[in-house]
Amino acid sequence: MSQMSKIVRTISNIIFPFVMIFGLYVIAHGHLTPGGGFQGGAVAASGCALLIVAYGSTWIFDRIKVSKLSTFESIGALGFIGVAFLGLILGGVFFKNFLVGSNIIFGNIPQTLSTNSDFNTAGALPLMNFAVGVKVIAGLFVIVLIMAYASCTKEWKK
Amino acid sequence: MSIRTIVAAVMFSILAMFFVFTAFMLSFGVPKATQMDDYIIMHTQNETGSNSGVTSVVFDYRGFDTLGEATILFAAVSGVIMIFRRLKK
Amino acid sequence: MNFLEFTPALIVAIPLFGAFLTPIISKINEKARNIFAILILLITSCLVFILTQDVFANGPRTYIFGDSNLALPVVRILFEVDGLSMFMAIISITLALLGVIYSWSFMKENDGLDKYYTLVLLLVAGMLGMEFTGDLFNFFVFLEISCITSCALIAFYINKGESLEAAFKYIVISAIGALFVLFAVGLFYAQYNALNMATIASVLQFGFLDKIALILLIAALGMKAGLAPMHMWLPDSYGEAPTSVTFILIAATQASLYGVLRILFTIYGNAFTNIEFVFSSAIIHWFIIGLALITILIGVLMALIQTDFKRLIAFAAVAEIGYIFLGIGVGLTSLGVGYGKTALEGGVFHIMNDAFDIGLLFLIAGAVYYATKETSLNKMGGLARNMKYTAVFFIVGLLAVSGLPPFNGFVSKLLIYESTYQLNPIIAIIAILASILLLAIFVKVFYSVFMGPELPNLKDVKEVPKSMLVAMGAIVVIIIIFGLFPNLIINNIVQPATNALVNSSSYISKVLSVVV
Amino acid sequence: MIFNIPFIAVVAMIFIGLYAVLFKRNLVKMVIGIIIIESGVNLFLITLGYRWFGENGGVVPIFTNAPSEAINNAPESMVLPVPQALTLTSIVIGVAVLALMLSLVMHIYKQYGTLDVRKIRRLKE
Repeated sequence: MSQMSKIVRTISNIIFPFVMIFGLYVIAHGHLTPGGGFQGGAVAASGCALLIVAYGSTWIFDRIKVSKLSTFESIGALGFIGVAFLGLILGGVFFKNFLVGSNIIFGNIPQTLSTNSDFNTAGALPLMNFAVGVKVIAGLFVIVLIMAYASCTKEWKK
Repeated sequence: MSIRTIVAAVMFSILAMFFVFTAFMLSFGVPKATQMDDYIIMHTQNETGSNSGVTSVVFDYRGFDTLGEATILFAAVSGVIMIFRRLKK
Repeated sequence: MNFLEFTPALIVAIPLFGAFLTPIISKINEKARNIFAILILLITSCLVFILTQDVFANGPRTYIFGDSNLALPVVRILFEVDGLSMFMAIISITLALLGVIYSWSFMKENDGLDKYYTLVLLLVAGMLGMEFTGDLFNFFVFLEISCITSCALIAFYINKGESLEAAFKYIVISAIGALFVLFAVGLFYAQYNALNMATIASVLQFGFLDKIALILLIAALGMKAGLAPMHMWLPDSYGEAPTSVTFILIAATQASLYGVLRILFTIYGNAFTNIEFVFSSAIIHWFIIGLALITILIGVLMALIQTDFKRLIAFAAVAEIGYIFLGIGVGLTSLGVGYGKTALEGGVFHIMNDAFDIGLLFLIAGAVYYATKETSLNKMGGLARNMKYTAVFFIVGLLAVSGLPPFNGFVSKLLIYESTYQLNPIIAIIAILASILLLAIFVKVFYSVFMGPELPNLKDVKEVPKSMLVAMGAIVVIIIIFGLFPNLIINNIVQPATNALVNSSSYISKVLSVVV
Repeated sequence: MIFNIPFIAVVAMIFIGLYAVLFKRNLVKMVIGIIIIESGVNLFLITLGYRWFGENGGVVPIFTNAPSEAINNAPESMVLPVPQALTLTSIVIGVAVLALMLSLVMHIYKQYGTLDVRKIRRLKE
């Protein structure tokens, strides 16, 4: 895919930060509002897909290495399984929510049936949300980028 | 009409029958039993500290499923990268 | 004691962790990556054997994710490991370990191997997860992991149209199958508001929706295990995948078979023993016996006309799946009493024998391909002169797969014939005839590949490298041990598995007693 | 009262998908069929989790800024959270399967030069 016109590129330049920030917002507030790591990651990855559409996949492919994105994805997955292992080490079982009720971070427990939103709650869930968010952004970006790039290289056109 | 099409049509209609029956055996909006979900709604705040019931199910009560799901995405990305690899030669 | 509590979770978590680390490790060099994969699988297999001893001695074991003790409605996911799970886990981990050792030299000349090892480790984690989980939705998730990874591995030779075609067929079949499983899980959820297998089994009423769920589950998992009407994906994908992958795919297919067993005997176990539902359970077991017979016949007859080495073995694998289902179907007619018990033992033992016998034949086909770069039987001949070990291994494999003494196939097939004869002599005779036909087919193959005049283009064929010989030799040793001491194996490994199948109440009460 | 219309929609989607998979000759249409079946099953799961409460139906099981009427009547006033989590998992699985299937279709097109299943038959019967 070649680059699109100047207008499209400028508009997507303006929109891109907003999409990313909205995605990060959805990831960060996963334990309070609808959303979470997957949804926010998908939103942010759609921002990246917007760049691919506007700038052309070859332009992006030359600047961002797939192996780097793949490493990012590995890091996200390792972070997720790492939080699970931390539950094993600190709490005694896999996926133990070891931060809840502690004073470190995200440790508060809201009162039952209260409707207030306190960001500093939910224990390990925000950490998992972040790990999954990183993983989903990298993963979907890789899939879209590779498929877009592969479909516009010469060998496909017969 | 080949034999293949006829077999496919027969299988299609048998499967279709099963799915149609289920549509009329269940009633919308009136779950038959809710003990597990009621427990989750009432305990999500004091057990996991999360205000959102869905997030507490996804990452805490059924966190292992989410690990599997992340694994599936990882597997799909690995598979796509492997399928689109450049062959030496 | 404390360590054993974590083993069920560690057995699944270690291959997963290894798979996530493989892309990073493979940046060092190729040898480190191969050693890393083998090491991960070795650790896992050690853990499997430790856990096996414990489970066979002390009964089922549970592991709850996220909490040390369980609240009354079973909200959390839990692993429940009983004799059958461990039996299947031994098969899976052995095949995976030998497959990875085999692929060290077999896959050496290909590129894209770091993703290959990642996917193999993920496939192992998926299989083991399917066998250990006690939660239906989690079963679906692991089923999908094994589907996606095995599909990507089947398509490994991306410059061959056939392998892509086989992979597409496989993913269409398995995606639809997995969606049926998900629909059935939804049906259970709608009625009982539970996803835990033991909880569902304890409250199952065998109403109309449960029957639909049963049919969907058996159709989907039978489809993935290669049962008759939907077996056609199996020869394609077994034939076109790299041989080391085919070898591990056998274990993945049998993990689906484990799902069939778990659903028939544990979730619907109470319903089948109940007098009220005699009629519908009779329909189910005659249905399974009929499909099994068709599977045997299709497998053997189609194997007769094949000219491709791996495809021929793949059809023999279909026939073997039929024998397993025959044993299970006859076992369902009388649960754990008289000939039903014999049949069940034969069927369960045959799962293991099928894995090793067919696996050995596939490894030999791969070795022949590695040495000659030929797959068609018509273009090979006289290989025994240069590949002595492989030829000897093939003799062992063909005798074992066609059920001749003193190899392991004989024992399990004898148990199946014996019990089937008591149910219906005609079925047993058909099964025996099919087995004889299988022997004839493989003798023909042996003659055309290893005997006969030496072809001019195959003059300078060499014996395959050591790692491939090690993998094949290990299986031959296992086959001979199983054949010489069948009672030892049946009493120590097969009996706990069949007991776990028959006594579904111990599986259920394990979870519900943890609750109380 | 909308009776069982959601369930009927589920069945209709599964029908359409199965029809596309079994009778369509184009690989991409088969892929679309599988995705339609999957959406149908996802809709089925979501539908199972709905719960009527009062005039407007149940609210989401999220306590942040929830209406006080729902809070006072919890848990009967809230829809079931588990099916939503299951659907979330199943959607991501669907994305993974879709990505793999489409990349296979692209490669099949490269090898065979066509998307017609009748012409993609190098494997023997």
